[in-house]
Amino acid sequence: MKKVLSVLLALMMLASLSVSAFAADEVTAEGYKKEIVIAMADEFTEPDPMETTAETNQIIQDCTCDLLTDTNLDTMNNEGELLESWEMIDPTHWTFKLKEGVKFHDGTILDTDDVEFTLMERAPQHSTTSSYAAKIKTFNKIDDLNFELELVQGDVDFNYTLAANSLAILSKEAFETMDEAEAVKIGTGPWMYDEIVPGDHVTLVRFDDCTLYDVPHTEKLTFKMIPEASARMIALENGEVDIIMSPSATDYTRLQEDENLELVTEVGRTQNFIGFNLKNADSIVSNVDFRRAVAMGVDKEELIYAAWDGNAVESTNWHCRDSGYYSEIEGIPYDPDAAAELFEQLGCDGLQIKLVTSDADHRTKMATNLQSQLSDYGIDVSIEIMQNSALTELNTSDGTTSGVELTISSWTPGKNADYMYRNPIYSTGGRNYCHVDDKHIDELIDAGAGETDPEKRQEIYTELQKLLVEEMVAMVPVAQPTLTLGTRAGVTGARLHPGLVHQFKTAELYLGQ
Amino acid sequence: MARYIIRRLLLMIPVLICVSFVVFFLMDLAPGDIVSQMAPADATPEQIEMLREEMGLNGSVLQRYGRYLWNLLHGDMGTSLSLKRPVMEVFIERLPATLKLAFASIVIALLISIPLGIAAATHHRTWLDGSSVVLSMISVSMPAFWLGLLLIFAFSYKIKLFPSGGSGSFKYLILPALTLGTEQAGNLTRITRSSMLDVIRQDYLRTARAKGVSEKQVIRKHALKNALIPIITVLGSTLGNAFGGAVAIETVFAWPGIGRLTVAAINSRDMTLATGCIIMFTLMLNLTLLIVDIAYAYVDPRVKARYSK
Amino acid sequence: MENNRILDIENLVVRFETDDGIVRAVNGLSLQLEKGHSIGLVGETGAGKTTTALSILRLVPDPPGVVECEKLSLDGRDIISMPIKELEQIRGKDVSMIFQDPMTALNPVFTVGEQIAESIFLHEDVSRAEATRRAIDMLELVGIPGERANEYPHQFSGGMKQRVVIAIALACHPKLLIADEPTTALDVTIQAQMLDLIRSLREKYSTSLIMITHDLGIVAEICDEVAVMYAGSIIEKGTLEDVFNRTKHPYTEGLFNSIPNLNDRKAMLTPIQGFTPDPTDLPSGCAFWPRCPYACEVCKKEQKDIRISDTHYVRCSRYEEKDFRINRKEIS
Amino acid sequence: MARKKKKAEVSGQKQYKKRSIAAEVWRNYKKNPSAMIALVLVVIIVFVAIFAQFFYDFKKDIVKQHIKEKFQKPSAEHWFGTDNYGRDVFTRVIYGTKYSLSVGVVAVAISCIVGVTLGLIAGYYGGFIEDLILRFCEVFTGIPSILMGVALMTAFGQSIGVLMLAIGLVYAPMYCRTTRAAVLPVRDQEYIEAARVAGVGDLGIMFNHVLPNALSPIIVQVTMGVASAILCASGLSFLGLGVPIPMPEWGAMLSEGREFMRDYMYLTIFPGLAIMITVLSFNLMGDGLRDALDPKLKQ
Repeated sequence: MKKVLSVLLALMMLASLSVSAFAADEVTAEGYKKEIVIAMADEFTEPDPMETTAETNQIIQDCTCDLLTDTNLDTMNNEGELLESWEMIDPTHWTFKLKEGVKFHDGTILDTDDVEFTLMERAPQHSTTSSYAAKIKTFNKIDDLNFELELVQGDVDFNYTLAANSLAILSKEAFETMDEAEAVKIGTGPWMYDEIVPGDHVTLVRFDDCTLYDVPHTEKLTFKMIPEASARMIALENGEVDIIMSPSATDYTRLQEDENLELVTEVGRTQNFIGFNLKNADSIVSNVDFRRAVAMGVDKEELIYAAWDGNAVESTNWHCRDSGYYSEIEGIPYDPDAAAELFEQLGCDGLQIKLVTSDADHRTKMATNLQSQLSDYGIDVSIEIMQNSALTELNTSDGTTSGVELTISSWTPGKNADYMYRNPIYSTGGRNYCHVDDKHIDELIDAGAGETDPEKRQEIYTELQKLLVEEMVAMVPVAQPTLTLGTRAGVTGARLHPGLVHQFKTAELYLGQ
Repeated sequence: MARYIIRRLLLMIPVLICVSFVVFFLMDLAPGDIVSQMAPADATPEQIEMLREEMGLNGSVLQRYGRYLWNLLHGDMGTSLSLKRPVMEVFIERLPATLKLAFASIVIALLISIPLGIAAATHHRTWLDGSSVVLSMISVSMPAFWLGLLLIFAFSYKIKLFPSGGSGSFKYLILPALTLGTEQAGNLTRITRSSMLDVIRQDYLRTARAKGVSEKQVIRKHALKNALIPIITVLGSTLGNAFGGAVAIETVFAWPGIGRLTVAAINSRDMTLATGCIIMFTLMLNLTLLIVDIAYAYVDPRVKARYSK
Repeated sequence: MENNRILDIENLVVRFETDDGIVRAVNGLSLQLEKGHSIGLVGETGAGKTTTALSILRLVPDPPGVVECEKLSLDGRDIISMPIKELEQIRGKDVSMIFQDPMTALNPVFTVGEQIAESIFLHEDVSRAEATRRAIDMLELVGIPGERANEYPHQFSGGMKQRVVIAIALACHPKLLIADEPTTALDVTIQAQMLDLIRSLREKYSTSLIMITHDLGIVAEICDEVAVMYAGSIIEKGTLEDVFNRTKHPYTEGLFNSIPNLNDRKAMLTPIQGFTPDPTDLPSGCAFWPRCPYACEVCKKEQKDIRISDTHYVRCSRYEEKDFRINRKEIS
Repeated sequence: MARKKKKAEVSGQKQYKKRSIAAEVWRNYKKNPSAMIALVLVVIIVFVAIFAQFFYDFKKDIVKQHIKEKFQKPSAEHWFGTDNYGRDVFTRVIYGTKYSLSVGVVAVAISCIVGVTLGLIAGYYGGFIEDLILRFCEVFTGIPSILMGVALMTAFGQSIGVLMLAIGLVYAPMYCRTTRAAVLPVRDQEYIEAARVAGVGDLGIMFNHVLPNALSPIIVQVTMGVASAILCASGLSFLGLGVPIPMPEWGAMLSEGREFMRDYMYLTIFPGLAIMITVLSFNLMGDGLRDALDPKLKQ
């Protein structure tokens, strides 16, 4: 009897669970869903914009605070966010005007003091921002809304620097009146922090006094951490969440075919490439003919198919498509026969070559496919997979001794052209994965950054692009993958950002009255 | 008894220090460090060096360990390098999820294994015994994370009854607890069965029967209490392991437990967090084992006598 | 007459069906015991004494044990067909048992008080507190200070443990007490104390007793009747006088001859030749014939019960021959 | 009770024939049907592990991808279907036996060498050395094996050798304890004393006299150890810390297939089954061996 009872009880519990699994949506008076839940893969760890460069943190910070300038996702141009306007007097002198009446979450009004505090006081103290702060020589406050910057070196793209997410403007008053841990949460964005549950979710509530954006109808924005792409998909289908970040490529058709769901896509600005360690003199990769043979012999289409299920735009150029001064160069086209011939000339049959990459899913997929492709030419690729930090360290350490031959990596630049070269290509750049060390290239990079005439700039950058990819063959650019979001049908204001800091500032879901 | 406990607690200190030493040095050996990960993609070498000092990662490994140990002995586990918050705070935040999963799975494991183990022992050499042996053997031979995947496939993909991952309300707990519980149940069933079989042949059960104790009572009262010691031993280490050893299951179900936190910390080369987590974990395991040893004393008066000596 | 019998066993057969073959532990045993009487069950190790005793309580482990008999009644109640609930009421109440090894007979995780009280609580309509109080009385009765009721078995010596076991067995004043080699595991000095204790308690509660032992001295000390077992059956049974003084069976004779004679220390010990038979493969006819100095062809084929007197019978075919005598002298 | 005594007599009486220990163990082992099935499976698995590389070509069958043929359901041509690169899953599972098994065996060999030596020393010498070794074991057993494995793999990099070493080290304390426990009762036996009196050195006594007498629990632990090492390796691979790609280690295959689980469940089912059957076989064999080596424990 007892047993029967307990079984019944268990069944009842199960039944009640299954019912509660799909709670009905709560709707505002205007017919909008009260709470939008966004599923993301990674953990939110840090509300302070200056303490992090992780995109997950930046996505949420982007909802709560604003930048001086930001990419307009409609026009893809750099425009003022907190700035009303700016003017470059000459490459070292810039004047700026803030928008009027912008309120922080603590009720204070944005003025030049807050900007000065952020740029001149906080930024030099943080490693993520110190290099930006170092560009500024003096900060001259003109009045509450106008200020002037004098730069150490001329920089025609300085407005792009201000779009760095770590330079979000925080409230000076907040830092004076509360703990730093709380003050960093006070921004000007349409959302305020409500609850942070580490490893699980972050809830934001609407900031009704926001003037920069049309205040959305949504009352709450919750970012929920669901690491598995498949689990995120299920949650979306179940109605547990409204938006999912980076759905698995295998779910794209499901998202497109389900009338309740939508697939949002955008070409990303991340350049995925096969890099050669140019400084490894012991290895055949220091031979430009070998590099050219690899470039000719690799079927990028197959790589794209293996790594992203075909959802990426093939690259012929190191320079990202939507970055400034992109030039349609031919690159090195796929030619397996020529490659085979060249490999044979070089005596590559039975060649052992080592490839290092990180444990990111698409990189390992690219690596295994590359291994398969090169084995056709008799080349044995051994793959070493490491954590991203280890890869970065290995790739940026002294190229002559690191022992790296091939690497699969990626670079996500900002919008301005200089980003494409300053760090990953310049001989002293911090992320010089291919160990490019060429005076001429350095000169071209410097020239491009200092040139004010757009036409001349275009020439310089075109030359750079051809030189790197076609002549030097420092790397084989593979693809810029498609960025995706999955949403419930009817979600608006969920915007993909090519630089990966997607925007949810005005996310809404109209469900009808 | 009190002296015994104090002695055991004191003995934990050198063990914990050794653990911190081992983990710290292993982490130092690992290629890559957190600085290159934390630095912005366009960081200059100077910026990286600045960050390194900011994080207190300058100096030789011995110097760093010395500093770490000094703070540790003062009860300070340091600040997580990646999360920029005190390690203890981060750890405590994750603790409830871990404990929830650990205890839920143990409850499930006990609900399955104790009755099954007893039934197998009392129905020795029958089909029931045979199938319990086979089932428990399969459960210990199965990669638990694989069972988790199968459960997700069945219960989240096919019949959309439970969420496939994350934490939150009670329904999130069911699948991971069931997975971990099943894994533990295998071992517990085996140990319950064999220790019951051992006890069942003891003379004192015949004494109990001879004085008219019903068979049910003989098993539940007289036999079970005697069979408990090995069961408690296994239970203790199982529970201890569930605190941080269920990484794969936590990963499968995206459960925000300590195990995954530790692996993430190791992966991001967050030395303080990784070392701190593993120290805390070892402490929890050791405390569990101590509690188990104390529990013996309540189950078996002979053990209690030994402790007081 | 019937009603006066506390125990009546008719043709009891117990076998254990194991992987290695069928072990025939008890083969056609019949035994009657009058109320208030005491009988000694004597035999070598493995003769089936304990199994017989367990059969009376229906405690033979099943499987692999199989118990069959024509009759097994205790105080006029049929044990064999009794439902288990009723049986549990009888165990410890009407019949109880003292086991051989006091070291293992007590549950190590309960106090001795609890173990004695459990029996009382189960069988008598008393509260737990009352049961505990009576358990303490019982302890004192067997010569253990009552305050030790809260101690655990491991805190007791072997002799003390056996006292506890006796206390458990007698807690509900059973009508029949089966003592299975209660002294074997104990020191000689303690043995005597135990026997005294059992005897005095038996007299106090007029309990019937089955004393299982291989020690003929103990039987002489405490029993009215003797039954000698060999290979699972009783081969000679009679009063103490009958068996000790007018020994009939060659095996019984052998047993007596194996005892060192204190009065004649120069006399040679004459042990029985050979080993007890393999119970999975018993010899045909009389199981004792391979070791019997008097064996003849008939013995290999059959065995017969021969009644010597009202109280005395022997299972030995050779007594069909009128003038058959064994070497042992009758003592009158 | 009565029955047990009888059996003891029986064996004492007529079955006393001199037999080698191995033959006796084998005789006991044969009686256990599940252990026999396990033995057959283990033999097959070992056979596959050794000979798969002669039937398949690493480059052609393991490395080579056929992207156009990806995600084919199990069929006559591809028994277990094909994966996201169009590789035949059956081939990979069969070929992967080599990795899982060699990791299991070598890891156990490492733990055995380290653990048994330490255990012997601890058990034989006792005193301070014993204390030291046991404390040391405690340090390692205090950390859950999987976390320790992750830390070791992270520290020394990913390769099959490191995987073996990591698992070997993680489990070594267990062998140390088992050996010590087995040595303790043997240590004080007369024949050890006799050997010492006869002038046999410590090492000689340890390996020639103490060890053989403590062998049976170690043998059982070794068999079961292979099982748990394989499980541990698959767990580490699942966390992305196993053998280098494209080696078809089962745990790694599982973790690769997991992404596509919803539509192509077979990608996770088959490698998982392979792990389970292998581990189960070794466990059952260990169980059978335990019973065979120690008939007293036989239930």
